[in-house]
Amino acid sequence: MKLMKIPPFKELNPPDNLGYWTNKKTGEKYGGQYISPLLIPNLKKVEAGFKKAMKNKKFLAGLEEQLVNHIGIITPILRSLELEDIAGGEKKIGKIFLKRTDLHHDSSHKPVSAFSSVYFAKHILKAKKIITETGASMNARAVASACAKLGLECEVHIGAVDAEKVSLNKDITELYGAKIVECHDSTKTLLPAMAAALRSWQSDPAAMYVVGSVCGPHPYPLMVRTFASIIGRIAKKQMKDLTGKLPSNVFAVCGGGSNLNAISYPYYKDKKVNIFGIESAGKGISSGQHAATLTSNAPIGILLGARSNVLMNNDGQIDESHTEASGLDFSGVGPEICYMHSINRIQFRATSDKEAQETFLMMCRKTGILPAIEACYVIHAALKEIKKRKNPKENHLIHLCGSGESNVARMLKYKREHE
Amino acid sequence: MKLMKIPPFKELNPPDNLGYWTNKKTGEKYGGQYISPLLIPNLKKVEAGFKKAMKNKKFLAGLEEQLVNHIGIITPILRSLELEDIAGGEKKIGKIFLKRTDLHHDSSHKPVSAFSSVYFAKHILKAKKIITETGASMNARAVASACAKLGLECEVHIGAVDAEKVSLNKDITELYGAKIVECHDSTKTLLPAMAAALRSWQSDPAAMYVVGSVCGPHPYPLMVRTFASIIGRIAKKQMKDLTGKLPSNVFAVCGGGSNLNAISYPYYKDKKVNIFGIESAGKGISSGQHAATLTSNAPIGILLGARSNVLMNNDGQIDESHTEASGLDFSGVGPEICYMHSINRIQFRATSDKEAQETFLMMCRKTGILPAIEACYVIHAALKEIKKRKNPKENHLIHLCGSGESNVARMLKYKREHE
Amino acid sequence: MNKNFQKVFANAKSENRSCFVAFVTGMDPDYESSKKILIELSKSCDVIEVGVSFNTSTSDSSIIMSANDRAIKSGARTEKIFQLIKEVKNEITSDTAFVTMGYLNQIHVYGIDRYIKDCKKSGVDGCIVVDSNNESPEDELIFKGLTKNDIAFIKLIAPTNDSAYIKQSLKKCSSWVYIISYAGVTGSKDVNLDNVKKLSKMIRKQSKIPIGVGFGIKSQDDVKKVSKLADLVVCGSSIVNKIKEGSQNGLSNHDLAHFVGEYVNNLSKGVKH
Amino acid sequence: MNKNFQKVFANAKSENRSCFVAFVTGMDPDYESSKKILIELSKSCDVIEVGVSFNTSTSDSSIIMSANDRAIKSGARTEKIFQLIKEVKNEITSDTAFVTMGYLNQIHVYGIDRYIKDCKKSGVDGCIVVDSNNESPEDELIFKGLTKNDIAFIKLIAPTNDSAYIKQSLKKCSSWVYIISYAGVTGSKDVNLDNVKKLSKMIRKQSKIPIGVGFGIKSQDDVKKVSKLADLVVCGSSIVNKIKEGSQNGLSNHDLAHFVGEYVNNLSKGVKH
Ligand SMILES: Cc1ncc(COP(=O)(O)O)c(C=O)c1O
Ligand SMILES: Cc1ncc(COP(=O)(O)O)c(C=O)c1O
Repeated sequence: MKLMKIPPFKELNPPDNLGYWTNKKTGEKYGGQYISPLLIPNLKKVEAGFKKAMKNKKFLAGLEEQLVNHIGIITPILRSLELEDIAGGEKKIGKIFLKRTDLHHDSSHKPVSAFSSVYFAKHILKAKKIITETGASMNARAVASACAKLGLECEVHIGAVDAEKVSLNKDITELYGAKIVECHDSTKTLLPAMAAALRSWQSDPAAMYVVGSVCGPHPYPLMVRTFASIIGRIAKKQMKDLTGKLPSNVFAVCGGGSNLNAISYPYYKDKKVNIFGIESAGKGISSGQHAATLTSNAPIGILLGARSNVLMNNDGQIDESHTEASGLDFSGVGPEICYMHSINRIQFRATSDKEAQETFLMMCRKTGILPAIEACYVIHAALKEIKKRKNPKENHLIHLCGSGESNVARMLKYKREHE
Repeated sequence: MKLMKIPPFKELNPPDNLGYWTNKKTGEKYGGQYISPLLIPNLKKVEAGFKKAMKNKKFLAGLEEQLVNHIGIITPILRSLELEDIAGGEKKIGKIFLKRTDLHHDSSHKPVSAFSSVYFAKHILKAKKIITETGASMNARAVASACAKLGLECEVHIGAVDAEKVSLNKDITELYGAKIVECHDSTKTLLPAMAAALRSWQSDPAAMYVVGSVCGPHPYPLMVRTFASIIGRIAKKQMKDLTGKLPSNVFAVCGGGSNLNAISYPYYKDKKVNIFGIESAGKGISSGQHAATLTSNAPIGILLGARSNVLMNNDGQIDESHTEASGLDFSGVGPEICYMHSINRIQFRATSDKEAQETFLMMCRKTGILPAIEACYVIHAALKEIKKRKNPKENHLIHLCGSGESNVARMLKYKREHE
Repeated sequence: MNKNFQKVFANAKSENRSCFVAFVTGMDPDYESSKKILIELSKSCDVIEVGVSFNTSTSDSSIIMSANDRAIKSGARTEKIFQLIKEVKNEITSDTAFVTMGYLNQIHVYGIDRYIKDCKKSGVDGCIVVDSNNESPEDELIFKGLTKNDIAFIKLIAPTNDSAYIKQSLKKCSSWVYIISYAGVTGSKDVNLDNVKKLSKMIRKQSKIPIGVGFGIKSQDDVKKVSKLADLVVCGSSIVNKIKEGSQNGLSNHDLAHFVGEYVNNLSKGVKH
Repeated sequence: MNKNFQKVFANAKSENRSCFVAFVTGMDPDYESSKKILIELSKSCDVIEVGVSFNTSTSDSSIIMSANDRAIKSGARTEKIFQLIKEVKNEITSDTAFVTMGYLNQIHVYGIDRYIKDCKKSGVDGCIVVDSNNESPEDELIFKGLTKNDIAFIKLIAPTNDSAYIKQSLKKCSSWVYIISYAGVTGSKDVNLDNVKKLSKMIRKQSKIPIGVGFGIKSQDDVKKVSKLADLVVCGSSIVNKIKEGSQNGLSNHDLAHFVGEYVNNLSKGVKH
């Protein structure tokens, strides 16, 4: 059933042929394809396939149909009077809208790009197997679900330390039939698991690697944001229908950057729309225990195949990030987002773990929504910014990018300890 | 944003003034209002309010807006090629469609009637407090969420035995700020908790009682099914848009009957549409360990204020039901459903716990959907019936009434033990 | 009016006092104890309400629910309660009237006609059916059956009921009417005399039927206060609590009956104006 | 061609054999041990690849990742590896050529120009940068810098690379080219001779550059087989495993170096045709 005509994808910010976004002022490049020659052919295949796919009307229509009817991408935009009241009331601060991608199949924005990537692997690359990695398993769950539905084998690499943690999403990944491979390298967390997934792909070029965010070597950042941008395209149209105009401010949390990229992409050329990316300040940026790559002015490095801002020490060893939100626990940010930051098109803010946790409790109690803890970082920062702006003519769009079932145990403990 | 025009409610099967549906052939009555005089005024208030509400355009429009944008009721209908293949292929058995109410806010069909009831309590009855009961907390979670959003106090009665079980939904209920009252009466499970909730309402007539299914004294069965029928009205229109016609068969699971009532209601007068209600046969009907009130031909009794079929012993003591699916663990069925069963408009089947568990694993692995265990009872029975019918011209509509996050722990244990 | 109730009211009138009504759950904690308790209570009570336990009752307090649980565990079922009342009635010498108090489901399962027949056979003088809706077909059948058999149909009226409801109830009510003193569950609050006055006034406008009052009456003093306003004063939860206390303390049947009997005897003195 | 490599190839040619290349992670398990190991290996190896540890490498096997972990724990950083190579070179008498093997991020952070300058200063004869894309601006800078300083830029070529890619690589490749014998990670499979033959043929069409082969070569026998097809034979994982074994067994620096040296000496004999 056709609920709405989804605006087709339009390329607004193409990288160059090598997958770089270049800041014209500084000459700084973001993206690229820094990887062992073993993976170059795999990437070229994905690159060529992706180009073909984006011109293949049958593929695009088939994918859209599945996204609409299986993932349920036509989620509502909810005007939140409760948040408006908290920020000072509509008359003072304008209107607040929540894009409800928490209502997606598998409860976050992730399934959109995950399903699209697996659908692409099946129909364009004719792959029979998917390789991916995971930290907190939001991505793994989404990829495993897509593989189950589309009949592909699914191999998930997870750090042994992460694998030992109680995780609803990991359990669901297993129920979806994925093969879970524990990685005992290095810190035994997300980064070595990502490396392990890439290495596994090295050995198995017939498989396809799927990444959980707008990261990795070209064409992954381009491909993931292109697939994910359907969220933003729908939201932009919905906002237009609802308010008759563009939102003044768009807010999204930023781990790797996929949900920020997804919602903000269609506004890149609408210069009047402010875009805010929110990172996790963890225990505070000055503590060093955070995941605020851009807000903390992390230098540029080459991580997992791409040039982008990276948390690392002065020898180039990647630093681990620290945050309550496992979905934000990543030491880099996708290259296009870094580029957007470098040209000041996206402004960055950071929310501490404590602020996010309090926001989580507030959301439950005042709005009846159980948000993913990741989404609480953006809600907190958005409310702060909205209060500061104090402009009743503005419409604010916040990406509520996930549902918090997997955060319940920790958050209930927090609630009981702090109330 | 208006995604579709939702067909307005039309009364197709009104009970009489006292809340009875009467089987004209047998003279048997279902429903009514069997309750202490202490609760009669409370019920009269709800009854009058409900009548008023259904004529109040502003109320109905406001409610619909919230259901669309907060609960996300315009969920897709997914054609499942995977299930068609399992049943023998489209060419043999026709097309299978899943109504995806698992994609609702709070992950089941329940939030539709729960939110509607609380919205009604706030805007029509001007109540400040909601009283409800819960077994596995799917209902409690939905009611608590609505109360949080609408700013009402929420009191949830739960049997002490149920309260001790690990329950994601109970934890979420607590996060939503509900006051959870443990009930130590009798079996310390759902039935005494329901009685406790009703008693609490006796003491607090300014509050409103909300029931978790199409049960309880008049006007609850009527009100809940009327609110919930928006699911069916949307689905009927979607099926029409998708296939150009009515479905041949509609399948839904039946605990208290709310999701069955919700999806099947709009087809009551479409005699060509077969309606199937599926109960839990637990360990087998002959074992006595089941929740298959209608399939096991349970006699008529008076339970929680209404005349309906009831699992009970020959002294009229209510028997506990037994099933893996906590959402189906109830000793009665709503009166309208019993009536529909008595006139043969709805046919009943039962699925065993084991069959449902196997279906759960199958759904995860073959469709990439994590269904509520409750939904697995209907999927199993539907596939069986569809295979038997072997009619390629038929379209089958299955109500996928919930998502299985809260079943993950038990099901993963089952999977590991049985594979 | 039921003949036994006629006697009961005449006795009370002759002593210029209200009637005292005790509630106990039948077969709490077991058949034999319950029998002895009822016999003992008959010495000081004008009326005894015997609860027929229902495991899913919608209006009983937790105190009475747990009495129900104890009784059901001891094998309480409708026919056993009839047997109990019959045996007690055979042994006592007072005119004490016996009323069953229960929920409709059990009567429905037992069969309404059979239930009324067995009431008659076992000497039950009146019936309270907590959840029998005045407008239900069952209520009509019960009303007709009881009336035909000269058994009282005692209706409950709550402070929140309107005059239309009261009128409807009084139409079917015989021997006496039971006023619930507050909106809540038995034993949860103190008796509300204002409600009683208001309700009595409304009832008196329509009928001369004797008025009983229950809910929240737990001391001789409460009984005294209420007896000034009512023809019958009902004590329930506090007596049920005594039974629980006595049986938890391991008293023998005999001692338990005396323990409870003494307590009730003391309460019952409150009805003397 | 880098002068040291000229000597290395000349020596081998004079002995009618291929060159033997050992890979070890620099500073595994620590600075002093590593230094002794390198000195020891220089006695039997024509070339030593010294791994510069990167904690998030995308192409190393778990064996090498854990060597990296050990090294980083012992304080490995880029400048330390330069110091190590410099000190080793100062102490050895052979013509053994030294190659750094690492990932671009560290070179980028170190500064490409500074990196090349320090290569020169410490006597590094060649560089392998696993993830330096031929088409990236960094690759261009590294290529130019190394060329200017007469340091070999050793490119990796995989069996899955097409001729265009090979051509592109060969353009920047100097002293020798490194063939990866199979699509996989180091040490995970057996050396694939068919791939080697195919790739050699493709390379030979375009260039006369000496060809090295690595991945999956773990015994003298493997070395023998490969030496028939290649100018350089690279052993890595099995040597790294020996280091781990020896240091886990608590050998002293000195003993560890001999333990590993002996093992490598034995392997290296395979290059004699
Ligand atoms: C709900 C949710 N939001 C946000 C993120 C952050 O990822 P990204 O910044 O790539 O959208 C995650 C990652 O798992 C997530 O699960
Ligand atoms: C997902 C789900 N389906 C079905 C049911 C059964 O209830 P009903 O038959 O009233 O729809 C429940 C009850 O909690 C439920 O949670």
